[in-house]
Amino acid sequence: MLKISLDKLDKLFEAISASQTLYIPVDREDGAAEYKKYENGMKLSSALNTLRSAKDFFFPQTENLVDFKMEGQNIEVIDVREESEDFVIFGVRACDARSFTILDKVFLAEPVDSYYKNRRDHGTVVTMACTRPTETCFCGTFGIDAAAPEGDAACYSDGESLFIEAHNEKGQKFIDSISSLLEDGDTAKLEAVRAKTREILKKLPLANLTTDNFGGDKLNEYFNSDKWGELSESCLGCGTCTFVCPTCQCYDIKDFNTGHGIKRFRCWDSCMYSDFTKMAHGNPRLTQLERFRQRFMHKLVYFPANNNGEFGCVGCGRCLAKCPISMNIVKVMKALEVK
Amino acid sequence: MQVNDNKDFQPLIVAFCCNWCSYAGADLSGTNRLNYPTNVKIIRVPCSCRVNPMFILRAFQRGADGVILCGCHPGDCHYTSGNYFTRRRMTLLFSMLDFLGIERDRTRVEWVSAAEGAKFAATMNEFTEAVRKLGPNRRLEDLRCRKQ
Amino acid sequence: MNNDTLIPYIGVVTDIRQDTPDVKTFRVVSPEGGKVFEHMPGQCAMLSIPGVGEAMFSITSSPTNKEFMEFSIKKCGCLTTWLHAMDVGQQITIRGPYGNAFPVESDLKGKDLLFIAGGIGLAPLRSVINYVRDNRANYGDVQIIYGSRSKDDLVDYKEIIDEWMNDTGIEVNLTIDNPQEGWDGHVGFVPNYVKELDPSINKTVLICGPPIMIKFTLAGLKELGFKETQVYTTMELRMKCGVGKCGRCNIGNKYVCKDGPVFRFDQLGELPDEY
Amino acid sequence: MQEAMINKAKQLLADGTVDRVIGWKRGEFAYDITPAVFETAEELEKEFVFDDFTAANVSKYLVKESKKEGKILAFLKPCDTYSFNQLTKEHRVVRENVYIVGIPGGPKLDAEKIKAKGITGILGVKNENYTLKIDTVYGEETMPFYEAILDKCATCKSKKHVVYDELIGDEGEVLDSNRFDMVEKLENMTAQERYDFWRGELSKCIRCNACRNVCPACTCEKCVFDNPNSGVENKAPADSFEENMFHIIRAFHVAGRCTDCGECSRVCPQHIPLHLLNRKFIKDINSLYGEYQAGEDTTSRAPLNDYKQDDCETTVVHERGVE
Amino acid sequence: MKRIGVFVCHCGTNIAATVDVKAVAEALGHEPGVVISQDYQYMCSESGQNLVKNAIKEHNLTGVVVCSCSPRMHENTFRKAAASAGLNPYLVEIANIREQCSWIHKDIASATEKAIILGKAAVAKVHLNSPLTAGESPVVKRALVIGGGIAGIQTALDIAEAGFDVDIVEKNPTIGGKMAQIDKTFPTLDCAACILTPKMVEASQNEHITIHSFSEVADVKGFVGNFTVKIKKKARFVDETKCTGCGLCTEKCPMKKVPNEFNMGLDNRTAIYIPFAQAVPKVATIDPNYCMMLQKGKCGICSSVCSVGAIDYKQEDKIIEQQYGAIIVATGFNPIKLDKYDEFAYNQCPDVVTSLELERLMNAAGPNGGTLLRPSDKTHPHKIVFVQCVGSRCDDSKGKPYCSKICCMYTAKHAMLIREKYPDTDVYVFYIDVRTPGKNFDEFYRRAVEQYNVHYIKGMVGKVTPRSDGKIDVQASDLLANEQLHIDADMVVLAAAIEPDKTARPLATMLTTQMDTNDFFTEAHPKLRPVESATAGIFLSGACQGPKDIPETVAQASAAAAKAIGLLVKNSITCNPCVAHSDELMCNGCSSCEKVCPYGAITYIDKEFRMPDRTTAIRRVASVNPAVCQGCGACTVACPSGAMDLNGFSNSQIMSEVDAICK
Repeated sequence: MLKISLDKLDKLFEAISASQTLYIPVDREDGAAEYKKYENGMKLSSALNTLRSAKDFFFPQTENLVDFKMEGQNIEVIDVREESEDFVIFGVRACDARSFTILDKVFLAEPVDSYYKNRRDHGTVVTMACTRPTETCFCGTFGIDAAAPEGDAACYSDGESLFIEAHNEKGQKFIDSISSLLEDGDTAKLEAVRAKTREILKKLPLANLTTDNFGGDKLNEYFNSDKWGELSESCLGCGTCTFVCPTCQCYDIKDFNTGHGIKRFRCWDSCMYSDFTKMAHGNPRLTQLERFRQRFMHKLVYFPANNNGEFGCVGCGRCLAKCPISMNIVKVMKALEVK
Repeated sequence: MQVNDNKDFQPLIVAFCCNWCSYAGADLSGTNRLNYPTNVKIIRVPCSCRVNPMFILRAFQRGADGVILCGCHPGDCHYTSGNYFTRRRMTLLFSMLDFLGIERDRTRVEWVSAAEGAKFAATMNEFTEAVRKLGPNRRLEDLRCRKQ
Repeated sequence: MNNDTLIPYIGVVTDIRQDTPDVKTFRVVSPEGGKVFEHMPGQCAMLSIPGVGEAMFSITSSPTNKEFMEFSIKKCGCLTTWLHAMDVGQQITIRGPYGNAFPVESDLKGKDLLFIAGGIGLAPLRSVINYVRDNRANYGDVQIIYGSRSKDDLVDYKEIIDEWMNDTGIEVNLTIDNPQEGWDGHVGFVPNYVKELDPSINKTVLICGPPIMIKFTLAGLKELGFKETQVYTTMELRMKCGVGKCGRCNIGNKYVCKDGPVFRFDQLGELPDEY
Repeated sequence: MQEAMINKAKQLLADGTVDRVIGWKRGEFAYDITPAVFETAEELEKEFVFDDFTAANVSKYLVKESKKEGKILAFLKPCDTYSFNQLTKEHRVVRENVYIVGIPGGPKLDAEKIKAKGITGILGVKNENYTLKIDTVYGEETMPFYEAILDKCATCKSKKHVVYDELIGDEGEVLDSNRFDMVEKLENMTAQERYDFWRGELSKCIRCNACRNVCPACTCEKCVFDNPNSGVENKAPADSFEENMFHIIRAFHVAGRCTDCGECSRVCPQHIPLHLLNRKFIKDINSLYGEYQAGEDTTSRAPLNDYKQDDCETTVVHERGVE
Repeated sequence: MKRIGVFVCHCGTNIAATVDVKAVAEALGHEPGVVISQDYQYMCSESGQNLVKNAIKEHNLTGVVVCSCSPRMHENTFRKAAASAGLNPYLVEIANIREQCSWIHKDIASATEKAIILGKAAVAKVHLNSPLTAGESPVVKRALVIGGGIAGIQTALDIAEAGFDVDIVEKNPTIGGKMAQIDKTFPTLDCAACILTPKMVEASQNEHITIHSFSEVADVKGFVGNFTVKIKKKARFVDETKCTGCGLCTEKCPMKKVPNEFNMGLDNRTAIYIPFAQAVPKVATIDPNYCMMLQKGKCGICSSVCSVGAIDYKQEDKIIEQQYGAIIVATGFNPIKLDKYDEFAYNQCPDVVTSLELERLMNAAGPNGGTLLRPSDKTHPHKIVFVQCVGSRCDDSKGKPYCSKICCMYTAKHAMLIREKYPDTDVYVFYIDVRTPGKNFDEFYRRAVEQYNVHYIKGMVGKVTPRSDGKIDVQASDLLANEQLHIDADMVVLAAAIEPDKTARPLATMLTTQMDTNDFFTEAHPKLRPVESATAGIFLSGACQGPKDIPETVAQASAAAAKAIGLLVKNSITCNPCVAHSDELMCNGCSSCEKVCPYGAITYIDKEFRMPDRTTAIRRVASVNPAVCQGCGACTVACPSGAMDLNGFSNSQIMSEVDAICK
């Protein structure tokens, strides 16, 4: 496999960013990691994962869809779409990498969402294998191997060097663009590191969590479960879980009157919000119980029903860490599970 | 401090005036033909205490460069106590805006009675000039609303 | 870049008809003339006044009408109030068509049809009724049972009286909730009227109206011997995108905007009770 | 303490004083504790927890819970009692339906602070003489207890309960906290520095509404930010202005009502020090209109609903601090 | 979407000279919802109003914007016009393009641009206006007159004449006020007492008039048509109902060294006293500061001599509460204190007196029985210097910026009277200007100069120095002769400026009326509504509104009475519909709004609601009494959820104006 010494990462980043925009995870002052546009001198974060998920790159929290100009009785529609520039997201973890394939199933399904596709087409996802998973990780539950991430190209570290391999044409093109910095390397040590990672993964507290009892055919078992009341009781109805979630993709479309035109934009929405399904004459999901249930039923039952059994969760553990009252999908799965 | 005094900049000033004192004071400055800049646009409210902080932020969002709130002198409120509440609310709001690093001189409360046409004009001249010196409001604007 | 369904077309309102005190029917054409897009009966479109709101409305005109689309809209919220206040010549934005349609070219073909509507619920069915009238040979007998609060609240009353009632092979049964001066027709709620009329159980039923009416009518139909597989309805939920992505109209594994709004009752039964 | 609380709860349930108990429920890990309502002794035995991580303020749940039938036992820490009092004052809770047992306060631990040290794979956390022994997948780690406490506990204003029906443990005192230090530090910066500081912080906002939804002062039937007719409704920080607007107005709406419980900053997934905005208001109120602690009592007039004829003019803002 | 008509007024050239009105009409014609946009010479004229009315009918308008003068001027005019054309009057908005645009700007381009923006703001607002219907509230058919001087008496008499009950509250033991202290009145030189005292008696005898003498207004609540007033009847230690005013007690009272305020402290009275012979009510009052009985518990002579047993040493202040439909303020004036005028030696020399003191010195009921003698040595003065404008027309902080208006005339009167009665006395008058506008005023002044040879000298008195020989050295400059003068005067009379009574300021606060910086009450309109305050139901009578002589005061007093009667004859008045209202579904019941309401218009009710989950719940929600609410809007900002909003100035309306202005 091709590799580059870890102490030459700067060179690598400089080379990539010379030709296209590069985003890497960097450490913030408060200890959290976030993706930043690479500028010379930035250091790759050593954190396991970024606080916000990587979905922002393809599905940003807000984006302008279309503009309107109103003049008397007339309306002018202004298409504001522009061809995205090419960019690379470096250091995406296995869980987030999988989230893209889940988002693809929504946004690239007919009719294709051109806004999403535009960015997806121009973005190259370079993943990075995990070596130090943490207690909130449960990607294994969804069949994700943290030591072998997906993505257009993947990187692996053995502590000294960064190994890199392409998974598809886009990834290969990426590697070609930096090939001058790469050399062939021996993967023996790397394999040992990966094996060790896999050992740790097995020892994690959530390693035994399985999806065996969930799936598209489990609607009746779970929808009317009497557990929902207890589980949702302390839910604040905030949007933290949905907003840090790499696979949550519900959105709202809103108009903003700028004073000289109307901007129609879309923004993340949360099924946890009380007005998510509110209509002029009523709301089919009246209490937090129904809204709470929707989020988990969608990830564990409805989504697999429509997508050949694939679940709408990648086990990244962000909601486990971030929920203000520590209620999360793991607790829900464990409480609901009917064997 | 801004070195450049923004001579050519035409700030947009929104003035909320209470119906009983300051709006009448503004009228009086008109009756007496006391000039103040066209930059100032007055919104009539029944009492200064009707002005919600949201209105002030809204004005900044939409491109105002300065917001001034005028009411009856303390003790003279048509509704007895409205301007006392205004004073507390605005003191705290302005202090908060200052805390967030928004230029202090963009906001002001001035007590103008119905008899103080001259004070109204003078205040508006002075405030407009102060805001002109600050230049365009950039720290509390909504980029979407910026005029192209 | 390809056109995106989220970017709407412009429609011009060329005619506004006050149907009932709170329902107006709007005729919409493209600025160049003609329809903005083609659709099938039961499908919907997103209408919007930018800055005011955007909402899904069923297209009440029949696809066989090649000149324009019509929307019958009840005044109930911000956008609809705005629409009700506008004048002819106003442009609106329109995107679609969205959702599935009544299976007029498959399951309904050759069948005797029973339409049951309450109030504004006639709007989506009118599209099918006129489609059927225009392709009369493809369908069997048509019976329409339509009820409203009062005579004035019957949508498209003129068309019902002048056209539908004069068609051969169409039986129209009208009812209003309470007795009213100048009304010599049936008085009573739709579900009861359906039972009174005792329609043949060979008919395929298309039903649309307020949830409470649907609930009791369905129960009545079952009593009469109808099966859930014979009855179709069309649903309404809050929608934003219209293409099954924004997540709002998700019920179970279905998205009303994409997989609906037309459902057969046996399909609905499989969905969680959240509509 | 946990034992004493469980016993107290069981006793009160048994003798019919209360019908339900609100407290905290054990999670998957050492730290992921969820507020919960318990109805039986068995549930309490099995899942009730009170330890270094039970930081959540359960007062706000009482808005809903106290309106249900029957009486609920609430275990309130000193800081939580201030919130409860404030809610009582604003008629948001039904006092008669709540039996308050005052329990000792923090300091409570912040799992994020432990993780920020690079400690991952946490399996258990033990406090041994104010040194945390942290059992992880990668072996045992240690860190000083006080480096891992929540910010809100580091600037605790009071260990005294302002309302209770019964106390477990000893009553503490109002503390002379240094809670305004950071506000002061910011006040002494230049306007540009303050602007840059807040831009840096507020630009992190993802508008998840956790701060609002957890806030015991934010119990509006409908928040202006959710109300399409309010003119300020918005869902996403679509522009830097929106971030400012949301946080300024939110702080303004709770000004004079915020008890400084610190929950907003605790729950912020982006670690924005939102409490500083509230504290700025508290500090201003204290210095301009006289010492006022929201929630201290249920009768005093809130500073923004009050005035004195000789209050300072707004120009006071211009006259102090750094431009 | 509303159908809006825009009407741009030229106001002759008042607007049209600086604002391109055609361009304004044209620009606003393109605003959304505007179906007609016109300009006209005088929109407020009948034909202008007809233009609006016809347009409303013809174009089926649902909103009207008039770009004209200040809404304080003609908002009502256009609202009425709209109403007569069948449009709800509250669907009319005014864009103030005269006072706040054309009159203050000079550049046509920028003034026009601003006028368009103001018009757009009004259009944006009117889009959100809803039709409002005014409620009604009953009128209590009783008036309160605060102050029992000639203004108050006249107002009370006129109101009583119309058949309404009226109460006079007078802080002194007797009504009569300043006029009772005056000797003669200009320009007719008739005796003040002769014309005033019959009116005082008339007031006391009128069955509709109740006089609360020695009383003060303690609290005012309520609003036009329905004020609730607390009146404090101060303890006078004499039972008013028993006292016959025989005066025996005042003769017997041993405490005879009390400065007599009626005679400006120039002589003394007793501790129990009747201010003057014709006092109304003619009832004795004990001055507790001097009464031995009240101070030390020893004496009791008055009680023992009183044949009707009216003396009551245990009497206490009493609060009575009464409802009124209208309140007339007639608190009058006082001469300013001259403590700051050391140059006139007022405090040092007893022979330097104010004009009001001179009135008493010359009055037959005064300390010298009507003979003008120097207060110091009771000798006849041979040279008297009058100084005009003492404290009036000052630009320093010592005096008042305004002209006190009455001084020129009363000084001429004094000079003339002295010269008439004591032809051997020389009289000098130092003046800045002599102001004599008024019927027969200038003739009067000319008589003083020409017929009585009063020496009028245009100039300023620089210094007044009492000399050891009893003379007073007056240093002055004669501006016309351009020379310095020294006059050895026997007396100096200072025409002190007048100022509103000190009780006026706290009263204004209670009444929620406004005052100008000099503490004169502000009238609702300086020209067109001179006797009304801006607060509905509160009227202004006499010098509390500004300096006035007696004829003017009486004229204004009658005018105020007429206005008050106009209110009292109504059975009910239309309430302002621009009041607050609470959206119960959003109300938290937190009580914030109630705390800031100055009128107590907000109460809380427990109301049953159907919750979204189809259960019912009792919730505490705010409820506004629209008859009590005055529409200030304090509650709207105190309400965090935005449940409280204000008709006519709603959150969305104001925000839409902001948006339109900032566009």
